[in-house]
Amino acid sequence: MIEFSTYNVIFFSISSFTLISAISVGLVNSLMRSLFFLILTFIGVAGLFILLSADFIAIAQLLIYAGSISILLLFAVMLTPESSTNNGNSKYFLPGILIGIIFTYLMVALVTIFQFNQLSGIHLKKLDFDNTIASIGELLLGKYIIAFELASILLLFALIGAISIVRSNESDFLISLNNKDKK
Amino acid sequence: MSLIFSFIPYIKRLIVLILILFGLAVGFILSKALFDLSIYSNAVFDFMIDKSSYNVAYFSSSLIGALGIISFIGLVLLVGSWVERRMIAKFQIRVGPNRVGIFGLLQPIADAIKLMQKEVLVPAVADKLLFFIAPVAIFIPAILAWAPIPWGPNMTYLNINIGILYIFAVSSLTVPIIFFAGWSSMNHYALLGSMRTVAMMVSYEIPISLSLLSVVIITGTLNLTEIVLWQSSNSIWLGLLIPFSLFTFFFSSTAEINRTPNDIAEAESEIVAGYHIEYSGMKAGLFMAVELGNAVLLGALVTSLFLNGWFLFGLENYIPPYIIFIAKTVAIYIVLIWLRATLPRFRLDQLMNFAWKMLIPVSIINFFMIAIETTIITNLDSSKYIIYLFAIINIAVFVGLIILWSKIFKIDKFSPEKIAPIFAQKIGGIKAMEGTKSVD
Amino acid sequence: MTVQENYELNIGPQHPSTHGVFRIKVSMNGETIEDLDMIVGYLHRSMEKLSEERTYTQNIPFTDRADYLAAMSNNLGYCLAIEKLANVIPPQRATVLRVIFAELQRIASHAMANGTLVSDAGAWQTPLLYMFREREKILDLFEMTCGARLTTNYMRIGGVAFEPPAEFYPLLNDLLGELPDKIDEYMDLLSTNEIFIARTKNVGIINPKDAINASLSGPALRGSGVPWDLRKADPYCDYDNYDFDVPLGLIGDSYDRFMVRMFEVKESVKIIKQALNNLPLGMHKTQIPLALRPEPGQLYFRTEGPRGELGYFVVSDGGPAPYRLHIRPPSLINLSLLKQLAIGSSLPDAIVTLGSIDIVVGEIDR
Amino acid sequence: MVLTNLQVPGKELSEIITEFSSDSVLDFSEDWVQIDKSNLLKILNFMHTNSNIDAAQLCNLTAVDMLDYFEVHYHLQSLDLKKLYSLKVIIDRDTSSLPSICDIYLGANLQEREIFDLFGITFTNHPDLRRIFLWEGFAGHPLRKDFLQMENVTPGLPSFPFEEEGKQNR
Repeated sequence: MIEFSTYNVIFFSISSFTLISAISVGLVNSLMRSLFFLILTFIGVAGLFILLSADFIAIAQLLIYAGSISILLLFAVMLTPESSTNNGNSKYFLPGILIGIIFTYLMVALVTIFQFNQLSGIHLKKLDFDNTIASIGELLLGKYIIAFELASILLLFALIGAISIVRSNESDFLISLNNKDKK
Repeated sequence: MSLIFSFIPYIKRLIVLILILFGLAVGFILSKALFDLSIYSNAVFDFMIDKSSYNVAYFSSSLIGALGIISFIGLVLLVGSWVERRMIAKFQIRVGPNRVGIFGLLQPIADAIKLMQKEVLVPAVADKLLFFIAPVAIFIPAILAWAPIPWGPNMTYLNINIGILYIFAVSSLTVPIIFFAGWSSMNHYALLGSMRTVAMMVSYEIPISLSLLSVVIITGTLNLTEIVLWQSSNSIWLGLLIPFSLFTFFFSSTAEINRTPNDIAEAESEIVAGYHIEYSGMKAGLFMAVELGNAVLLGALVTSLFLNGWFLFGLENYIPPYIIFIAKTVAIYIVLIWLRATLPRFRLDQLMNFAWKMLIPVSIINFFMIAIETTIITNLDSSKYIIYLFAIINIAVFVGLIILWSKIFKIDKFSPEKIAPIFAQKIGGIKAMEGTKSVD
Repeated sequence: MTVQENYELNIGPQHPSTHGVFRIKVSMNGETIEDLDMIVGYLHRSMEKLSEERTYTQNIPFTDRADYLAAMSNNLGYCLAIEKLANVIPPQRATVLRVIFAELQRIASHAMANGTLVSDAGAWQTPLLYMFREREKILDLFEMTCGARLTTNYMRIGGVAFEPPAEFYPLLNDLLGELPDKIDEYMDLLSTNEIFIARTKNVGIINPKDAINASLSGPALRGSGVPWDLRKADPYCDYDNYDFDVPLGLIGDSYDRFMVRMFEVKESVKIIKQALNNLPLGMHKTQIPLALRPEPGQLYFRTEGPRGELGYFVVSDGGPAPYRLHIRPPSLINLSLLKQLAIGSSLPDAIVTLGSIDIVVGEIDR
Repeated sequence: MVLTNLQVPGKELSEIITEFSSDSVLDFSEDWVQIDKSNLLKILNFMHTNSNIDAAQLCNLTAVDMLDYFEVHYHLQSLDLKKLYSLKVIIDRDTSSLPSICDIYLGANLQEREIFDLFGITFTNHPDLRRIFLWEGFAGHPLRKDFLQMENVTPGLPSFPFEEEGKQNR
């Protein structure tokens, strides 16, 4: 039996908000609207993180997913032809449903296998990080320095790769232009 | 008798003088009682915790703080537009709103009533849901971002350790909302405006974060209150210590909040109003109000990050600190108005070039310099004078870098003599031109 | 496979930068203009047809309404054309008064043109209102003289309608005294403003050959560096007796057109000062027959209006009304190159180019 | 009979043109020269390129309805020589077509469109011959002298231009 506390009220309202918007992502026809609900889902997830006393991750969620990834998706949608029209008759409908069912099963399995009591917000609160961000910083630049550096190198390579892909196309283009001029 | 009549034009000024004196007197009397507003919230908390549970007490006392901030924003929205219009009128040699109420002070209320009475038109092809939600939703980040602003010693509503990140995260939510506003209008001008906004905001978030990173690394905290306290304990304003960060933050923020000279997202001479072209009535009013609120928010942020918050050379012990804070905020807001009244607008590509080719590289260099300086400061015992030295070095480097960059990109100042027209010696066509031509 | 579609944007008929009911349908690829179509005619009143039903004198008010920002210049051109056709010789005093008013109108018109250009470049109306400060004074002088500010209807065939009142001259002298300083003030504000230079320099470059071939005239032609001013080339109203210079642009961009207008204002001040010094006494108007019937014939007469060559082509069949009256609209013909200039440039550049060409829709459509 | 300051007298101009193309000058008076419609392009090209005439700019292009025929007036000017040339072409009311001079003078584009709109004179080879002031489908050409006496035409707007029946509300 779930007890009626402020924490639970807030938790259930936020999670129902998140769930409803997550379901709406798949249900609405317009791609833009589903993107809008996706952003709402991101914000709801950030709220859940705050309930878990993970303020840094919550803010990172807002900053990266709701603020930046959504912009990326916006551009992706803008580059999609007929982005505003009815997307209900997609040919990916059945595969999507299948993948959804598999993921639901996995999630339910995870929830039932793991003991979440130790990881819930109240228990985490008892651990009492006085300054989450300082602890995260010390961990990242202390214990997990190699992982951090590797991640940064990976990102650097991704950045350079993206630039070089663009530049190589451009140089091809320039070469073809030059050839045209010579002819 | 005529002497009395000759004073009539000055009666208005006399009233202003009397009002100011009266305000000062009342302020002096009240400054003791209203020195620290947080005590009232605490008193409510103490009162409620006896009567009910912790949660209710916490909720009700925090509600009071939130109401305080929201009422301040409401006041800003009411008075701000009047201030802006009067100021710009002064710049433009006209009078400005002066009909509704004394000095036209009630003009914003009249405007709001007019806007509310207007019919809200929705384009037939618009995406109704997003079109309706956008002007409402844009208010949320604009108000949420006020939470961690430190108004005074104990007057921070949300004193979290990640204050800067919080503001940054919340304000980044504006981008998709503006995009949805433009896209759902199904208007090419609106779409153009929202695409411009998104492109510009994505570009200008990088220099903003780099400049804020300099602030964070030198103060060693993300907490806005602690940043203010660091400045007062080292007795220097961060704006003087890292002038380039101040410039980058201020300039980039004007791009983020669509103020002149970077208001290309709603450039009225090009794309009429940009993303909110199709909005009418109070919906358009909401966008305008948010724009104004964001301008004041920028003032508050610059004040707490770079201008030493509520401290002003010991004056904060005598008058309420939040008054000093608001005064500094309003000063920054007036600078924004000044810019708006004076400068033409950049073009989109010029702004983008400026962000990517000038602000970002120079910010990175600036950031490395400040990292080195920070290590020196933290490893020295008496850091007070070395900070002043660094301030001078930073200003010199700031100027040097700008000169260097203008050399790299070959931006030479147009000398007025070089581009002034020449005068014809002979009237005629192309042949006569060859006689007069003396340039290039 | 990438699908690239251009989208259409209607700049106007209601747009802050079209300066009237004027529509440009542009086809854009991102921010770049790929195609452009001008659509005019929203203000078409068919003045040329209407004027065939009215006497020569009754047609003067029409010319006010053609270019409503330069009514005096339009009046002057029309009256000079009819005088030439009907062989009416105006008194000397009227000629000098006409010069004074035409040049005042040029100052007012250029102030408006440059102010709106800076507004188009994005300055929030401050330069526009600074320019309006002087324009207001000039319009006050007009009002004092003929009772109207915009549609003056001041010139008459054979002179001017009214003698300026006595208080006109001291006010005009005050204005002339302070105008050069005020122009320097604008120049301080704008001509060395980095943002303004960045927005207008090298934008909308018209090379001189194209400018001549596309029949450009006025500041748009002189901005390209072509020394052509009808006041010097084909003097009317004894303009050859006045000492003034013709400012020329360097490369023909929007900035040059702006600066040419600025300097032309200074030259106009010089002309008005000389005219005031040489203002002869006498009648301000000759008596002409009530029903003026010029001999059959035709005439193309042009003057240098604020926007360029303002021509009147009049065909008379000996009747009391012109058989055909054609107004050569400099605003319309200066737009000939807009398409070539705008294609390939970005939308803000096209707006600045349009602003620097300085159109008046009343004159385009007539 | 009325000559402006810069205008080249018709006699002088007709001699120059006759020298170039002997039979193209049909008539001339003191201030205008009437040339043959078929030789128009050739003569204008000659005047444009010849440095002694140097008609670099087309000042003005307009038409007059003379009830039986149309007169189209070309006012060309030389900036260097400070001269104004006045040419005139007479065309039929029924066929009313002329070669376009847009290739020689860019500035003729809009003026020819204006004449097409208001007089109904078609210009062959014009790059973009559409009505300019009035909308497509406007009945008649208002500057013709018989515009108001046209049958079955009432001046004024029957409905808003481009407005289709029953499509007023989208």
